Amino acid sequence: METEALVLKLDGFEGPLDLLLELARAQKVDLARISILALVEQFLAVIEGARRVRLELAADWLVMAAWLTWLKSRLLVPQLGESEEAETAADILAARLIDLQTIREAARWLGQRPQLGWDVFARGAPEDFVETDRSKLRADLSGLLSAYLAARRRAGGRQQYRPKPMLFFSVQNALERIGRMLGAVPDWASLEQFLPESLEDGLPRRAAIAATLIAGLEMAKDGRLNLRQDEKFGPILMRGRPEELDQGDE
Amino acid sequence: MSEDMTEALRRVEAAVFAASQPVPARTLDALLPEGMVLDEVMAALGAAYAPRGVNLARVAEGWQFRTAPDVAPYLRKVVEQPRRLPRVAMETIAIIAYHQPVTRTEIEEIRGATLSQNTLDLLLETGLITPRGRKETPGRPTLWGTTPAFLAQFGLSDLRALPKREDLLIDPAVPAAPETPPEPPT
Amino acid sequence: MSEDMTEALRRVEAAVFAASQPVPARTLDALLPEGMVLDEVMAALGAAYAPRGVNLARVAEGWQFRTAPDVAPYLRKVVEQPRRLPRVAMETIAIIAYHQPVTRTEIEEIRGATLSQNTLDLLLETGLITPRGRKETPGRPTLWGTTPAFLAQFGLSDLRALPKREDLLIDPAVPAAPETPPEPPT
Repeated sequence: METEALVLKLDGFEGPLDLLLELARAQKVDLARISILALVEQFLAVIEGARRVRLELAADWLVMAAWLTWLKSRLLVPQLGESEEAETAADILAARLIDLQTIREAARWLGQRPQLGWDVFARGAPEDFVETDRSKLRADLSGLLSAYLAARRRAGGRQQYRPKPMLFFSVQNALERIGRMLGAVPDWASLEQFLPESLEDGLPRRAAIAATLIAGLEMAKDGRLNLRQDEKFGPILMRGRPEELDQGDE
Repeated sequence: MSEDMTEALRRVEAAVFAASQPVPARTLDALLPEGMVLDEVMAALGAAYAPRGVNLARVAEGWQFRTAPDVAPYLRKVVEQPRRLPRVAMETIAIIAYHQPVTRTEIEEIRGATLSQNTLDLLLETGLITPRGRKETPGRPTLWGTTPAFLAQFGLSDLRALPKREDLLIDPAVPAAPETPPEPPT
Repeated sequence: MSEDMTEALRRVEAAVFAASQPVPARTLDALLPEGMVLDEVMAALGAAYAPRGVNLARVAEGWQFRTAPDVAPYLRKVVEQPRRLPRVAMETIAIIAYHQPVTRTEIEEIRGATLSQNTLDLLLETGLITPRGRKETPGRPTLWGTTPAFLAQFGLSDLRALPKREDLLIDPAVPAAPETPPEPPT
């Protein structure tokens, strides 16, 4: 009856060795003194039972069964002249069962330890006192020099391909021109009047307007002229400061 | 208690308390006032915490504060917990602990069953085992060993704290009284 | 101290210790033995920890253990991680070193690329460069020069210790092929 029950539970075993250990423990004696012969017979009975109910058996079960059948025959009939070999095999089997049982006990011992994260807990919000100091720089002189060379070479390389720069009316030009013209224009005059003659339309003209405005702002900051714009986008008007005009009059 | 001892206790207490991992002796030693002996300080600290809800434990070659096992049922409501390891994983980690470094084939021979990918993945994922080089045999199979996380997980100071194999089998019929309160049904 | 109080202290102590966040009052309240008042328990816990290396702190969301402020300096460990300057910054500082005092526009002309405000900010933050007045041209642009910190950083006794430009640019008339990969478009 016990065997029948085991057959149905064969899937529950971790393999033939697991079943053998279970059967050995059922003998309720010290594992070192179990009857291997009785164990073998029980195992084979379970396999027979499994075959009777046409259970599909995995290869390792059949291999173990075949080996145990061989072992049983030698243990039963020592006259075959291979009794020593059979006894060694029986000892090895017993030793393997002891090893497995030892591991089972070790696993159980570990399982009974208070486990971290289940039975005991470590600090949930650890504090980190490590500070990273990133204030220092990793930079040396050779790096500085090679960076300088790289910058100069790149700029040098680019200059080769730089198109001839267009000559625009510069802020410097505008400063001179306004300075010259202010005395000659007594009242508010629009910015356009300070532009040089014969400007090409488009970029040259726009550049000249921008340069004149910047120059005008610069001179206004220095107190040499006044600027005025009566409405948004309306004409910008310029006039020399009175003292400037006076001087111009002198 | 001497003033030095009070100060020493405050420093090592703070250092062990602040860390989530076991703190090694040399780290703590560096914190002590001149002339103090670490073992004495740690013994005093352990004694001070013994009756409390948080205890000092010697684990994984260092010290760590851990909650007392008997308050665990209350904390399980507060703290998120990982799942328990299944029996196969427990047996496999036991084999690795006792036989390390050990190959997968050797593990399978001892258990008399194949080692599933799931179990290996689980043990690696939990950080309890790690490769320890390769065995110089045909195929050069990977050797496995346990990690400091294994020691921390099971509250072991080092591998020598594992029971001797002979002692495990003394009377397997009568299991030792569990150190922990019975688990609530899951 | 009553037995209930001892037990209450152990539970809340363990809970606050193990939690990853400050523990709110209602969570702790649920852990107390019947009839205990949380405020009294937390006051007692706070008092027990007050002289120690770790203190109980009341924060907005609840309670939390924290290292005592006077012990923290012992635990502090400073790890130096010097940072590298980006290539653009190195080139800029090199140009400033050789051409100082120099305006931003001049730097851009020498490098043949625009100088981003980020790079300028970074260099100012390192303390390697400093404004050196303004150039008396329209717009009065800022002039840049190097600082004593620059000399210290690069191990120079003074600016004359920099190699001469002629020694570096062996044949400036013929620009060599760039050693560095082309700049990525910015």
